[in-house]
Amino acid sequence: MTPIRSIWIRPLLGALGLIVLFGTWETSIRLGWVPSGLLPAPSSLGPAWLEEVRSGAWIQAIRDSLTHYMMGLVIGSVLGMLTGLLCGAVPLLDGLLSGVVRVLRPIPGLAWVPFAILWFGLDTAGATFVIAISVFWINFYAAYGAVQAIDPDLYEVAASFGHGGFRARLRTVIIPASAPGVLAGLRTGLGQAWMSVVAAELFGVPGIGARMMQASSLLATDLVVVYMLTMALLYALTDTAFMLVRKRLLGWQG
Amino acid sequence: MTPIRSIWIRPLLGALGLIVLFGTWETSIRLGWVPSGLLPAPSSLGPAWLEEVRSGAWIQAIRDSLTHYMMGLVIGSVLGMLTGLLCGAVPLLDGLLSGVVRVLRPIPGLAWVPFAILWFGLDTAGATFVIAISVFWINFYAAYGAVQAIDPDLYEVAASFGHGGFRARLRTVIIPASAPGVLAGLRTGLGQAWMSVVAAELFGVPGIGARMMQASSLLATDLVVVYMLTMALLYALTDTAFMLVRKRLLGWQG
Amino acid sequence: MNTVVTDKAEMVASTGDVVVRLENIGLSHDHGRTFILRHVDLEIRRGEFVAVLGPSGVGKSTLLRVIMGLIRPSEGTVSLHPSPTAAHRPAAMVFQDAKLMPWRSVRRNVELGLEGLGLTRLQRHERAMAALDLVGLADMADRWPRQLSGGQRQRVGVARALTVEPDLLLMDEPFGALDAITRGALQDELLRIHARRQGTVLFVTHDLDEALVLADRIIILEGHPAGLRGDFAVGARPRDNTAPGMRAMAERMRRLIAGEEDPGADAAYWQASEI
Amino acid sequence: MNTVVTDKAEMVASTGDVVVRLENIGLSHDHGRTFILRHVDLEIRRGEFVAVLGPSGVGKSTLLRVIMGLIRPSEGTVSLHPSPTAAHRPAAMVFQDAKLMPWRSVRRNVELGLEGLGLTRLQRHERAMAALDLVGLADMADRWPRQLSGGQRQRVGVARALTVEPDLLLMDEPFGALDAITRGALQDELLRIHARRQGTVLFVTHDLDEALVLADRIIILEGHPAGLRGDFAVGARPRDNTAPGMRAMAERMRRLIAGEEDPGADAAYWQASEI
Amino acid sequence: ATVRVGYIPVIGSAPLFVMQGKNWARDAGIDMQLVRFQSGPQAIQALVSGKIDAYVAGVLPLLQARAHGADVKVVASAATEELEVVSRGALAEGLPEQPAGLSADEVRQRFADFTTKAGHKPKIAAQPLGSVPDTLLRYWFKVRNGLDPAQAADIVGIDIDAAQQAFLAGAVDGAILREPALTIIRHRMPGMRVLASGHDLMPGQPGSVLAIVNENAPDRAAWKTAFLTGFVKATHLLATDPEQAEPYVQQALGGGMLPRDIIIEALKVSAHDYVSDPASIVDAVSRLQDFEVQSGLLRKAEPVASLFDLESYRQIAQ
Ligand SMILES: Nc1ncnc2c1ncn2[C@@H]1O[C@H](COP(=O)(O)OP(=O)(O)OP(=O)(O)O)[C@@H](O)[C@H]1O
Ligand SMILES: Nc1ncnc2c1ncn2[C@@H]1O[C@H](COP(=O)(O)OP(=O)(O)OP(=O)(O)O)[C@@H](O)[C@H]1O
Ligand SMILES: O=C([O-])O
Ligand SMILES: [Mg+2]
Ligand SMILES: [Mg+2]
Repeated sequence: MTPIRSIWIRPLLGALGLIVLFGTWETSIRLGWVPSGLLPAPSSLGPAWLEEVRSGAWIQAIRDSLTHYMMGLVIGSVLGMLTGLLCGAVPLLDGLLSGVVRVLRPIPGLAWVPFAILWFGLDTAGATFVIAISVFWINFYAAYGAVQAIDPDLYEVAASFGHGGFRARLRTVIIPASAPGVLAGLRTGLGQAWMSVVAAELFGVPGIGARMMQASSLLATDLVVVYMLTMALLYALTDTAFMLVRKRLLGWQG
Repeated sequence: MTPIRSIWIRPLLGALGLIVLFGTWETSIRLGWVPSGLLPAPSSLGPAWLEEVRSGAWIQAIRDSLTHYMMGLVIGSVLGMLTGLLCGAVPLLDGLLSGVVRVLRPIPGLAWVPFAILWFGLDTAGATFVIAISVFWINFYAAYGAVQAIDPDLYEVAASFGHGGFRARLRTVIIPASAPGVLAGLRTGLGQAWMSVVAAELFGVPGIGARMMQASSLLATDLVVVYMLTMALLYALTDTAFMLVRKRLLGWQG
Repeated sequence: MNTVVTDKAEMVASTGDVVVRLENIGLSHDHGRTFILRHVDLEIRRGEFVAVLGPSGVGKSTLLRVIMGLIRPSEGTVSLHPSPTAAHRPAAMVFQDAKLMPWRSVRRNVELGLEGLGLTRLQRHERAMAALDLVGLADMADRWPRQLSGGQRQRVGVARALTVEPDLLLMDEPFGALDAITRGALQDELLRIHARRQGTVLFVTHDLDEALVLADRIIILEGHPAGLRGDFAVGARPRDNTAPGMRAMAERMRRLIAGEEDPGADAAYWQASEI
Repeated sequence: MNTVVTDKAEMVASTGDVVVRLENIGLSHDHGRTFILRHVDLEIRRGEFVAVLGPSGVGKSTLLRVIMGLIRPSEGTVSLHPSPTAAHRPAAMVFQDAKLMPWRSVRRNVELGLEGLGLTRLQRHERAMAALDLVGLADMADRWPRQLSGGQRQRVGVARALTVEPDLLLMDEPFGALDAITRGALQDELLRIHARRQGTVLFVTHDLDEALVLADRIIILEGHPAGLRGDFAVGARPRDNTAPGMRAMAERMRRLIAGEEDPGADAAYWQASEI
Repeated sequence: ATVRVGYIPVIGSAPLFVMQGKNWARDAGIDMQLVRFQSGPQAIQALVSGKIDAYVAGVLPLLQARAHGADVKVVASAATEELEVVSRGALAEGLPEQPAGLSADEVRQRFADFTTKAGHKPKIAAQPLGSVPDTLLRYWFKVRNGLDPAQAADIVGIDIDAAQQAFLAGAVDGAILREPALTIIRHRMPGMRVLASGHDLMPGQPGSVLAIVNENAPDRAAWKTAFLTGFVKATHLLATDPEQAEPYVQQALGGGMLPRDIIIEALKVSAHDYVSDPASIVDAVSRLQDFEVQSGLLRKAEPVASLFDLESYRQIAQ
């Protein structure tokens, strides 16, 4: 497992990989290996993006989507994390909810769309609901699993030093020991929430997903790709910000 | 962390939780706390389900969905797992793909729907593609993370006993040590794939999702819930089967 | 079967209150099919320094965990009566493999037991640093556990337990990974602290000499399931471990640990009795 | 600064080929800001049984890992020349904290080093069981590592290394968690095996007496950064550790470990030289 | 021959279900595979990449397909004047039960009042941009009523099923819908009111059509005429004898969830709208193409005639 030492090699390799990807893509369209209707050429993305920016649609779509994204993410993550931690740590609660979780958990966030429309309508509230639900379960399971995986020896240590009660155990063992798992769940949720943003917006709530669908119904594949990459960019930004926070919190992992 | 010892208490608690849930639900509809248009009464689900079974639509929808599910799951999981293990274990490959992964990973499975239609049409192949993509990333990250989290001491042990080469390390350390993480990813994928099944089918590919959308277009909320529970049931079956396999593989975790 | 070789001729601290009382303890990991410990009766009085000896895998760590209340015995009762005082813990434990919390720095690991005692942050800090100083690791206070050597981790575990000044101190091979000099220094510290505070110490070791240097009383676990096979009072200090009486006692203990018959005591020094 | 107290008066196996050669080894975890080891030169010859002594945290485990090739030194070169033979490993290591693979049963942990040697499944099984028998754990072959006591885990680590019959055997405090009897038995086994196979052993211990019982040669690490501070040849067997010569040598070693000045040797027994 | 036909779940696609149910396709040696799409624009995505051979859905998305180089020809019309704009709640307030053609002034007043009272524009469900419903709705606002569509209402382009659900659930204030959704809504929501009938939207309003991809490719010859013949025959049956067609339509559209009389009623209401001759919609399509160009949905207007193959129908009609 020799890590590549130099801090330069990795970014360079990464860039090389991207160049190869986009190069092959462009070439295969130029040489007609791939019918141009099936895939836009990378070189057409720039102009399409510029036009979209100029019209103001790009910024507006981002602003709309970010609103649902943030709200759904925060609500779903906080509730999911708390419930997961509690279920992991309190066998009684875990037992009581086990049946309900078994029934509700497998119902995918998207399957709630009919009820989202019914209960919240075709607007931000409906989108937030769908996003929150799918983020909820990811965080629930990450937190639950992390608590269950805690080395039981650590509870022994805590108990031996006066931290045997529930709240003390929560503070000295459960929260710090489950932090890596909980944060991994949060991070997965950051990505998953984008999936749900698209899903929720397919049903007419304005934003990137709606805009993407519009583009695809006009066969504007270049715009579709522009919005796919926009999502990738937004995700990369949130993810990078998240990793900075994570690094501070989990410095001990080294 | 005293586990609840008796093997009976947990199922009983679980059942109790479910009874409370369904009881409150039924009561609040009977007493008119919730407008009946917004939510079907649990007692109406049985008849709706029976009728759906009698017409043959239920079995047909399940059969259709399972086909997409299985194909997407297998393709996405196998590819994701392999790529994740390799990227985790081979720094050069990891470096080369890091850029590509950063760009492609955040694009949610659903955002590929326009291209799925374009490339594969709205049939099994298109649905399989959308499902496989989202399952791919889950497995990729689970495997990758699991490999990265391996205690470096274990490589030292393996190297000290003649297993220093890449393939030997793969066999004696990487695969067994990452197995819990990889299996956790597979399991998440089992659930995530249902989400994508619905997503793909919302676009008209026949199956449970399409049927649900049809029902919801008529505000037949009872049928929508029947199909939500159907998904829960199918998930529970696949998950239980999976956990049996997992238990055999990870007996050492105790 | 419960033959315990005892020697109370020179029992030192037997007049104090009972701090630990085990009655007919049994412990099984498989719902009673096989037992690790069985029929263990033990009383430890305030101020005693008791060493626990026994072959590898016999159940010494298990016994300590039962006393600390970390595992519930399958049979029998445990009662603890440590004396309560402000700003200290009634009981604390040094684990066989240190068991530091990987997310806490060395200093914050030592502070673990000080939290919840109503101390200010500064007081906690000072007490933790004093304990780290004692075990010679003051300059490693800000490291993460993974950056320590095996012996250093073990010493952090000792500091963590000492700093809470417990009335009952349980130590599971605490000096096992230390060189003779570091170990000697820590043994001296431990004895000094014990003399000053008159706390109760239960000390697992695999080293008979260490037991003879430290303990007032030595108990021996042996067998499958393990039971108490010997209970010896060691003479008052200063001691001469090379004195013939001591050597004879050591030899009897060695045989007990090895599972051999007790050769019987030289009547001038001890008597073996059945209880 | 590189004063190494050496005593080659009775150097035993110095005629064999060089199996390990360290030249000017330095090791740093922080890109050269501080060093754990520095300027370490060492030659070990075939058939030597070398004990490594030093205070806790000095760098003994680090030295072994460097020799085993598990960490690359920041400075200097390591060369290994174990003799190749069929169906064995050139080198093997016993880790300080056992480091068993949690997903393998005890037996399959021992088999780890046997895989890839071209043995049949049955041969592997038999050799692993023989090694487990040697360390007294044959009846635990089917357990998971988590079901063992600390000392039992350590013994599995010893069995794992012995079963591959390495030409160079590196042992990091292998008997640290064992009671005297188990330890004595394993020491005897180890000496027997060494006498029979004439392999090379590098044995880290914190126990001077253990080193004097086992080793032909004792080296001492000390300082920050750590360097070789002593290199002693121990007399031929049978030995009497209580003989005045031995006691004097032991006392010199104790002082070196403690970082005190070497008191100088009684000229009749040894000489100190600068290299 | 295997023919993959993309369709949308509206009554305009009913001829396909009759052809399949009556085995007319099979009898003509055609293995017909129906692929359901949730709107015309979705179907053209499969069309341009050659995933379907024939298309039964709104005619306008084909303009987009053509602009992206797809070779596709309309060979028959299926239904005309099928779309209506319906409203509910505040937007429907005070309207008579029977649809009465609203004047442009009345429409403008109604939308303005709603916006003032509710504090936001009414939300109207349609299908995605480029679809017939979306374009007609905008055309109605702009050309018929002199309203800027973006100012007057909040138009959401969603799937056909979703639009129906959104209207029933009250998530939108209005919708532009086709049968059988209109009949379903009439039955389930007595409070629903028609803002514009098919005729109000645009006389002779074009709707679902049958189009063939790469019509002149050699393999099409094997089934083109037979398919068209069956399709026209089925259209005729639907227009004349809805009861007979009901089971097939029920199977395909209702999925068994709709009562028989709803389907029959929907078919009856649509009966006079079934017009097969493609020539009858050319002018209207041309007008809508100009409107799409004006609104920026299409880059330029190409001769509409080249989208149509009028000859094939003429031959079988004789
Ligand atoms: N990852 C690390 N980062 C920084 N320092 C480290 C790291 N790992 C070990 N050290 C330091 O290196 C020194 C040597 O460690 P090593 O484990 O070799 O000691 P040792 O002689 O084996 O001690 P012991 O007898 O206690 O096992 C110690 O002071 C330790 O704190
Ligand atoms: N989870 C478990 N399941 C079954 N047996 C166990 C389990 N944990 C420990 N044991 C067994 O219990 C016995 C006692 O273990 P314990 O750790 O108390 O021994 P010990 O006397 O502390 O030994 P050592 O000196 O080697 O640390 C051992 O034989 C061990 O194999
Ligand atoms: O039929 C259309 O949805 O265009
Ligand atoms: Mg132990
Ligand atoms: Mg060490």
